[in-house]
Amino acid sequence: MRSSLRRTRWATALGATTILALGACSGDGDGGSTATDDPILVGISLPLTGDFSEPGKGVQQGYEAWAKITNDKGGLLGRQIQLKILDDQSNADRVVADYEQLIGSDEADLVVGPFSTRLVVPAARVAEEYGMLFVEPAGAAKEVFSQGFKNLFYAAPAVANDHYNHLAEYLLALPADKRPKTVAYAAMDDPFAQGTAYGLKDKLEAAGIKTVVNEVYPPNTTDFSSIAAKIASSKADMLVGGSQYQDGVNLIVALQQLNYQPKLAAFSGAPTNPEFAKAIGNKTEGVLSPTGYSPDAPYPSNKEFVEKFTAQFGKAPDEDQANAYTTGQVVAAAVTAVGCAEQGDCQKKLVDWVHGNKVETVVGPLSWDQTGKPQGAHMIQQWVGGRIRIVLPEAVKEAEFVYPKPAW
Amino acid sequence: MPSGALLFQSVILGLLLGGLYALLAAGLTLYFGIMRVVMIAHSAFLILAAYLAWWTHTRLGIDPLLSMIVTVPLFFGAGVLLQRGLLSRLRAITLTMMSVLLTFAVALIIEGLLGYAFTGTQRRIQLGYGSAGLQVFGARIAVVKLIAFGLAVLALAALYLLMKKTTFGWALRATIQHRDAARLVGIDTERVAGYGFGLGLATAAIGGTALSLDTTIYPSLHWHWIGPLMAIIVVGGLGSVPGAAAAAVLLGLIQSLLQIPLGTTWAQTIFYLALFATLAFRPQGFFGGRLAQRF
Amino acid sequence: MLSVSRAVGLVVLAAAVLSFPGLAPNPYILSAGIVVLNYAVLATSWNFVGGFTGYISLGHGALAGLGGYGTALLVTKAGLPSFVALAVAALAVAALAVPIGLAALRVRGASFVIVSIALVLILLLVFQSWSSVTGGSRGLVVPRPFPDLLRPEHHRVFYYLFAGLLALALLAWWVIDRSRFGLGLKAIREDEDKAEALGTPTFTYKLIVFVVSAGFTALAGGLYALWFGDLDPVFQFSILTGSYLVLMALLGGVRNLFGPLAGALIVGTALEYFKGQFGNTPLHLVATGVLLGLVVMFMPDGVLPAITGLWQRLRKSPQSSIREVSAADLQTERQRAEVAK
Amino acid sequence: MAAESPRRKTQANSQSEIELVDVQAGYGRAAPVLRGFSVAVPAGSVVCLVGPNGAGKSTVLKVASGLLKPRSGRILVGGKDVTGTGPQRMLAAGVALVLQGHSVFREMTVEENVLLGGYTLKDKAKAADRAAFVKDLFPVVAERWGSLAGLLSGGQQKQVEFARSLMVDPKVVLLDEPSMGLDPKATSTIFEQVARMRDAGTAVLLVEQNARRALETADIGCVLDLGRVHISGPAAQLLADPQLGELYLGGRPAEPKVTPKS
Repeated sequence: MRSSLRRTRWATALGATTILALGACSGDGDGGSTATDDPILVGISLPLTGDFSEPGKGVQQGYEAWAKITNDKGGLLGRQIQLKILDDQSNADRVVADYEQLIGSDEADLVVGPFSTRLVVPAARVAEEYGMLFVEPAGAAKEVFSQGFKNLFYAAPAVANDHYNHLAEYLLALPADKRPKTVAYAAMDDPFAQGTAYGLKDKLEAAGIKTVVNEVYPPNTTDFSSIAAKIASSKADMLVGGSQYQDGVNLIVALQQLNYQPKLAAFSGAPTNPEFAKAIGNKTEGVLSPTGYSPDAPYPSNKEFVEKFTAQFGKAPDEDQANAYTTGQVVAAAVTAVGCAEQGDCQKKLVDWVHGNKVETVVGPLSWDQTGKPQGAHMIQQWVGGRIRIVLPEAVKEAEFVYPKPAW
Repeated sequence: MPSGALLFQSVILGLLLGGLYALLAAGLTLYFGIMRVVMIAHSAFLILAAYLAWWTHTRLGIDPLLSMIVTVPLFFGAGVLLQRGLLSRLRAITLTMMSVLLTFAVALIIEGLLGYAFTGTQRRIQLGYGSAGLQVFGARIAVVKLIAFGLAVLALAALYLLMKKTTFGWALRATIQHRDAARLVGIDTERVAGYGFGLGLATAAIGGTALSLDTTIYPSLHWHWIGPLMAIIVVGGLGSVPGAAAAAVLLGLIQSLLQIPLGTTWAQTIFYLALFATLAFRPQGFFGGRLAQRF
Repeated sequence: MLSVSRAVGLVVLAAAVLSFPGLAPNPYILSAGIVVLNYAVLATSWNFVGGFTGYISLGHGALAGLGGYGTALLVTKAGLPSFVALAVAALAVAALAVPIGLAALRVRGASFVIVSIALVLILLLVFQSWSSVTGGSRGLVVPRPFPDLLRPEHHRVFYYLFAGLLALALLAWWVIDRSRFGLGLKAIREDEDKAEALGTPTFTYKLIVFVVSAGFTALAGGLYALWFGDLDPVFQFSILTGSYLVLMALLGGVRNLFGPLAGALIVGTALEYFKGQFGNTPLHLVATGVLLGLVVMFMPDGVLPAITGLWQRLRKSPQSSIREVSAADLQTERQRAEVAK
Repeated sequence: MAAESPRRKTQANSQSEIELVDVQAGYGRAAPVLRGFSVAVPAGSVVCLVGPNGAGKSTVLKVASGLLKPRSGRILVGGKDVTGTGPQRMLAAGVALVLQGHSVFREMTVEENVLLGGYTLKDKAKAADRAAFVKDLFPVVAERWGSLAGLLSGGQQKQVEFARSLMVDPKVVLLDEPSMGLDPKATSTIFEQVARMRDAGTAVLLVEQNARRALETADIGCVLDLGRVHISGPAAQLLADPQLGELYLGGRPAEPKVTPKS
C-alpha cells in the first residue's frame, strides 16, 4: 500500500543511489516518469477515531472538498492533488508517528495540520524538524505560537484568545449602568476552549467587570449540575462558556434546570452547531458565539466553496470544514506563487512566501506574524428570531445585537 | 464562603449522585463476592445500556425507560454467559488476576463496538422534561435527576428484597459467603454464581438507563466511571453490598460538596484519596466486608 | 548457565537489534523501531512485578508518565542536564513507589489491581489540574537533549539509548531470576501463604521488586519523553498503555526473560496492523480486546513457553517424519525472520 | 435424650450407614493419598479417624462427601453404591459434611444458616419440623436464632454448623476437625454435642487432631497412616493401647481425668 504511493520525485535532486533505492521499493514500474505529471501528495493525520473524531471528520471533509475542487480546476502546477489521510486516534504518539511516516516513508510533497491544539504542537515539531511548511486548521491556542516554530501557520482569522474581541469592545462601549457587572466563566480544560473564555475574561476584568465564578472542567465531564449550581448561586449578569459542542449543551440544560437567567450568555463552540437549538429545547434566543466562518460571508472564494461543498456532501460547510479548506487555500497559494511542491529546499521558499504575503481565503484575507499567528478577529453571532446571525462587528452584521437576552 | 442555599443544593445533588453510585457499586460488589472478580467491564456495560436507552429514544421515539424491558433481561443473560462461558473457565489459581484482564478485554470490545456503531460523538437524550426542575426547600431538583435517583432506589430495594426474601437470594448470599459450605447444603453454586453475575449486570442495565437521562454519553466514558466505582467498593469493604451503598452515598456527597471550593477535577480525587487511605489504614474497608485483606 | 545455543541466540538477537538502524530504509521505520524498543523496555520492567510475583498491574503506564514528567520538569524547572534529570526522576519515582507499594501490596490480588488503576486515574487528574506546574492540558514541552541533531540522527541516538536500557533491564531481570531473592518472589507467585509460612519476607520482597520495576519503568518513560518532546497528561496517564504492557508480557510469556520483548514485537506489530486494517473505525480496540481475551483464555503462559514446549517435543521425537506446521510454528518462523531482519 | 429420631431406633445396627471400600484417591497427577482405604460407619455410632498429619484423614471426608472422586474403590450409603456422584447426590443419599474451620455464613443470621441446611427440602412442613428438632438439640442455636452467625463464638458457630447439617435428616454426618481452634471448654461442649447427635440417631464419621479427646467420645476408632487403615477397633481399646498412644495420640495417656461422658 505504501509502496504504491511512493514516488521517485527526488530523482534529479538526489542522484542515482536514491533513484535505485526508491525505485526498488516502489515497484510501480514507472521509475522513469518525470516529476511534473506526478500528483502532489499531501500528507495529513487526523483524529478519525477517539475523543476528537467528530471535529476530525469535519476537517477531513474540508480537505477532501479542497482536493476535489482544486483537482476539478486542473490541480496545482498542473499536477493533481492526492491526499493521504492517516488516523491518529486522537493520540499524540500516533500523530507524531503519522507525520514521521508521511514525511519519511511516504515522502509526501506537502503536509498540513491535524485537529486540536493538543495534537498540533507535537505534529508541528515533526514538520519543523524535517523543514516542512506546516499550515494547520485547528491549533488556535496561544501556546501553539510560543514554541518557536518557524514553519507553522494557523489558517483562521484569529487565535482563541482574540475570538471575543468584538464582543469585548461592544460591552465596554456600553454606558456603565448598562454593562454587565458580574460574569461567570466555565471553560473546558482544553487550550482552545479555555483560550476563548480567558481572552474575554482578561479584557472584561481589565475594565473592572467582576469575575464571580471561574470554573474549569475536564473534557470528559458529563454531569454539569454542580458547576451549574455554583453559577446559578452567583446570579452573575453574564455567562461565558469556553465550550466545545456537547459540554456547552449540557451546561445550558443544567442551568435551565436550575432556572438561572443571565442577561448575556456566550459559548465558544456550541451555538453554531446545527443540532444546538433542538438540544437545548429550542430556547436559544439571544445566545452568543464567536465564529471564524460564515457560509454567508461575502469573500470571493466562499461562494464557490459553499456551493461545491454542498454538492459534494449534501450540507453546508461549518467552521471545521472551512478551516481545513482555508488551510488548503493557503498552501495552494504558496505553491502556485513559488512554483514548486516537494520536500527539500522548496519548503523553505514556501515558508518564506507565506510569511511575506496575504492570502485571500473563504474566511477572508489572512496574514501572519513571525510566530504564525493570524492577524484578525472573529465575528460574533447571536441567535435572533430562531436563526443564528452575525451581530458584530457592525460592518458585516446581519441582525441587531439583542441585550439583555430573553429568558431560556 | 458558599451560601447556605448552594450548600444545600450541593447536598441534594450529592445524594442524587450517590444513589446512582450505590446501585452501580452493588453490581461490582456482587461479582467480587461471588468470584473475587474485579469486573472492569461493568461500567462499559453501563455505557452500553445508556446507548441502548438513547437509541430507543432517538430511533424508536419512545421513552428511554422502556428500553429496560429489553436491556435488563438481555444483560442478565449476558452476565450468566460471561460467568459460565468465560470466567468460570479460567484457572482458579490465577482467577483474580486473569479475570481482570479478561473483563478489561470485554470492556475494550464493547467500547470499540459502540464507537463503530454510534461513532465517538457525544450523545444525549433530549427529553421534553429534560430542563424541568422542582423547587424543594430552596433547592432546585431536575426532574430527570429525580427519575434517575428513583430508578436507582427502586432497583436497590428490589435487589435487597431479592437477597433477603427469596430462596435464590439466600442461596446467592450463602454462595458469596462460603462457597464450599453452600455446596454442601445442596446449593448448585455454579448455577447460582452465573445467575448472580446476571443479576449484577442487570443492575448495570438499570444504572445505564438512569445515567442516560441526564448526562452525555460517549464510548470511552466508561473509564470515567470505573475509577470511582472501584474506589467505592474498596472503601465499602470488598464484597459488602450495604458497605458499598454507604460508601457510595458518602463519597457522592463529599464529591459534590468539594466541587464548591475545589472545582470538578480536584473534587474527583476524593475517590482515590479515600481508596488509598482505606488500603493504608483499614484494608478491610470502613463498612464491613472482611475479604479485602485476604484477596 | 548459558548453553551454547542460548549464547548464539543472544548474540544473534543483539546483532539484529544493533544493526537495525543501519538497515532501516527511512527515519519513520527507525522511529517505529524506537517505539517497539520502548514498549519492550516497559513490558520487561512491568514483568519484574508481573512475572516474578504474579501481581498484575494495569498502572505501569502511570509510572512511565511520572518518569516522563519528572524528567521534563527537572529539565525545565530545575535546569538539570537532560540525562541527569532522567536519572534523578527515575530515582524519585522509585522512591515514590515505596508509599504506593505500601498501600497497594499490603492487600492481595484484586485490591492491587484496583490500586494500580486508581494510580493512573488520580495522576491523570492531578497532572491535568495542577497546570501551574505540569502545564495541564496545554502540555509540557521537553527540551531536546541534543538540539543540534537532525531528526534522523536524533532517532538513531535514541534508538541505541533505548537498546542499552533494554539490555540493562533484561540483565537485571536475569540476575534476579537466578538469585535467592528471585526464588522467594516466585514462591509468592505460586502460593503466597505458603511462602510466608516458610519464612519468606513476602511483603518486603514484593515491595523491593515493585520499586525496581517502577525505577526501570520511569527510566523508559523519561527517555521516551526526552525523545518525543511533548507531554500531555491524557496520553501519559492512560490505562490503555498499561494494558498494552500487560498484553505484551502475557503474550510473550511472563516467566521468560525474553517473553515481554517478544510480546512487544508481536503486539507492536499487531497494533500497527489493526490500525491499518480498520482504518478510521475504532475496531482496532475490538481487535486488541479480542487478542487480550484469547491470550488470557488460551495462552496464559505466553507464546515463548508454547514454542519452547513445541521445540522440545520436536527434538524428542525427531523420527516423526511429517512435521506438523502449526500456527505456533509459523509464529516462530515469522519471529525468527523478524529478529533476523 | 429428649430428641431422638424414632426411625433411627428401629434401623439401629442393621447395617453400615456409609461404607468406603478399598478406595484409592488423590489430587491431580500426584501419587494417591489414599491407597486401598476402607471404613464402615455403623448406624448410631461415632467412628473416629486418627492419624498423623498428611495421613489422608481430610481426603477420606472429601471422598465420602463426594467433593473428590475416588480413582477406584466404592462408596456405599445405606448399602447403595453411590461412587462418583457429586456432593449434591451424596447429600440426597443422606451424607452431610461439616467442614474444617468456620463455615457458617457469617453475614447471615443463625436462622438463615440453619434453614439453608434444608435448602434441598421441598417440603416446607418437614423443614419446619427439622428446624424445631435441631433447635431442641442445640439450645445455643435456639438462643441466638436471630443474631448474625459471624458474631457467635467459635464453639457456638460449630454448633450452628452441626444444626445446619442435620436439617436434611442425614444418615451420617462427616465432621472434619470440629474442635480445631476452640478452647478446651468449647471443645468439651462440641464433643458433648457430637455424642448427642449420635444419640439422636445420626451416625458420625469424625476426623480429629485432638485424637485422645475424640476417641473418648467415639465408639469405634480407626488409625489411618500412609493412606490406609492401620488399626481399627473399639475406641476404648485404642485409647488404652500404650503403643498406639505413643505413636498417634501424643504420648502416654494423661493422668486420669474426669471426662464428661453422656
